[in-house]
Amino acid sequence: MTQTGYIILAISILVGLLIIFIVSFVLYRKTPLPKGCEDMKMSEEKCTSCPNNSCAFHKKEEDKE
Amino acid sequence: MDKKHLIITSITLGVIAASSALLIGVTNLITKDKISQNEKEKIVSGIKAIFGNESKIKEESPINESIFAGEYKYINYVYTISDNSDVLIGYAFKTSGSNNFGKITMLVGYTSTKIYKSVYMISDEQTFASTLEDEYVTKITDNPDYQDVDVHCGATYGATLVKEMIDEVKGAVNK
Amino acid sequence: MNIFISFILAILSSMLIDNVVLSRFYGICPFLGVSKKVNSSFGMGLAVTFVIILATLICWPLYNYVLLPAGIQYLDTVAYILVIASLVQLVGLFIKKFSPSLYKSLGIYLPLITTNCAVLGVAQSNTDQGLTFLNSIANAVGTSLGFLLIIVVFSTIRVRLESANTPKAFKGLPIALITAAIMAIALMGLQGLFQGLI
Amino acid sequence: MKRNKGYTKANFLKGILIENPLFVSILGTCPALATTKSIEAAIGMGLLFTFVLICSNILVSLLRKLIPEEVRTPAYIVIIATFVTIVKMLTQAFLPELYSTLGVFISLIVVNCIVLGRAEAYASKNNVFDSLIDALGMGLGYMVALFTMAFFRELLGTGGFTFGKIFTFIPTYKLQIIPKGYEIKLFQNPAGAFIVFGLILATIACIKNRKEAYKAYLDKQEKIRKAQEAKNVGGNK
Repeated sequence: MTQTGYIILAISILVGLLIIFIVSFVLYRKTPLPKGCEDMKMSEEKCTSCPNNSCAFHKKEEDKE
Repeated sequence: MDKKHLIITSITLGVIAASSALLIGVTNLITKDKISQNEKEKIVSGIKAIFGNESKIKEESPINESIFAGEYKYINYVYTISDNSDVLIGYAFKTSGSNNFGKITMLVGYTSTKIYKSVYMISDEQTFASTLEDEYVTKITDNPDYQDVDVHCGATYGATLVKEMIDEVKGAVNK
Repeated sequence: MNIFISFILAILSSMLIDNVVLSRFYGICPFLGVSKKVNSSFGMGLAVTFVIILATLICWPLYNYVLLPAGIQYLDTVAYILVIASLVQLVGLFIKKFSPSLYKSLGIYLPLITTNCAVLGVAQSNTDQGLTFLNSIANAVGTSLGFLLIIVVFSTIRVRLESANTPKAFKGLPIALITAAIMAIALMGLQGLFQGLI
Repeated sequence: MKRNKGYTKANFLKGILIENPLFVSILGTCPALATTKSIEAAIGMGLLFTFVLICSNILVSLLRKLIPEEVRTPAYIVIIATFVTIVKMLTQAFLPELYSTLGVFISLIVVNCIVLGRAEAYASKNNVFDSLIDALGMGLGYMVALFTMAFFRELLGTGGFTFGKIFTFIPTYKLQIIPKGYEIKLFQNPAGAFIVFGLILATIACIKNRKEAYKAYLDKQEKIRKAQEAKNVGGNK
């Protein structure tokens, strides 16, 4: 396999990784919560300090305000 | 998800990915030769540290094309060193090996009269790199009888790896 | 036999001596925000262990058989963060679909793992140090066990810290940091224990 | 904050004083504890971090209307990862000494809680100029915090400050304050980093408590005085 063949292979694998990441990200958001876990609560102070605004529990915070 | 929305999202993400790939490619073109130049400078400064300031590389070649060709586990490059008036003063072997704590790349210097001169550490990404550096490497630089420096020094695996490399170079020189 | 000993030593050394939290400083964010309940921190530790080992299994071959021959090693960080982030999402998807009980205990921590410095730190330092595949697996196992050990021990100590009468200014995080310093000093003593071996 | 005249200044100062990313909202602690062994490493880390934060904030706020809602985080992660790779290559080429000192922590900026946090919390909602100012403020605040940590750790750990070892273009100069044999080696070790970080947080908490106690004291005085006046007015009538 020539050097450029390897480069094309590597870039296609990276693009594949990116697609897998985006698809799984969207699917993770879409799948409904399992039956018994709707009311799971994160301990209050931890939720505010973590900046990951896209995490499911932040959505609950914002809806409350 | 309706079709149109899906297409828009994939196009924007495609544009972002393409522009980021372009940015990285451009920076790579700028920095590629500078990085290899840095590596070259590191080797030159290593040789100067071993053979003194006025030494310079006369010629360099992969091990198997040089006069020391043979079956080696660690050595991959050899530099013949001469001083300003082109008199051969010694050889520097670039060796690299790894154990379960990380990789070591270093230069081993031998004088033209086949005596061990010194060692220079190019890159040591071992977990216990600092202990290896203080306890073992400083003791064997510019110390002809490196054999009797004890290997049990808080970084035993690293020290045995360094010693194996020097012994292999010794074998190559005495061939 | 020697391979087996050095494998165990590698696990022990990256678990106790060169601990990922207390001496290499990857993963301080979850370590400081660890909750008081022991089983929740144990749940987080397990989730991180699972993701670290899975990530190393994928990242190492990705670096050595895909990026290295192609000569584009500088893309390793992008590749690793994509692998880790998609791993977290896939594991979350898998748990959400198939085992609600597991989701109940581990599900909370999954979004946190992507911003956890330990996961990317281990994957990146494995290939930066040029470890072989076996050694990077040992390093990953040792690191995640070390992370689990320190998180659980620290959450038990933190429960005791609440009842101790610390000065007003030290309440909460500062006293937790001082106890972490004492734990780091204790682990530094271990380095002498393996002086001859490591 | 509504768009009054002092908005940009407040937005900039917010990052350094009120919302300092390291000492107030306790984010990005992983590189802070690890790279503050010496002042130069801390300043180098601060510069790299600010560069990545500014570039990612600008690009994120430029694209904020284009990126659809549900794929926001993956797009931000890709943008931040690109800038971190660019910074890694630039430091490897132009500052090799800094690259070998920081090692893995340059690539750890990708998972740094501040960069992703600022991108999602601020840059995705405000225009480019405000995000730039916010990034500058946050980056400078982080660098100031790293500098204070490194100042104490290097002063106590090695007894003085060495310059020119990492930024090789500065002439090497070693300022020795504490005499050679009397420095405390512990502060160069990881345990020292925890102690310095804990003590700094404790002093900040102490200052805040002191201020609140003083304000409470003032309010009490105020109330007593008002009660006094009410009694006098009642008396003269």
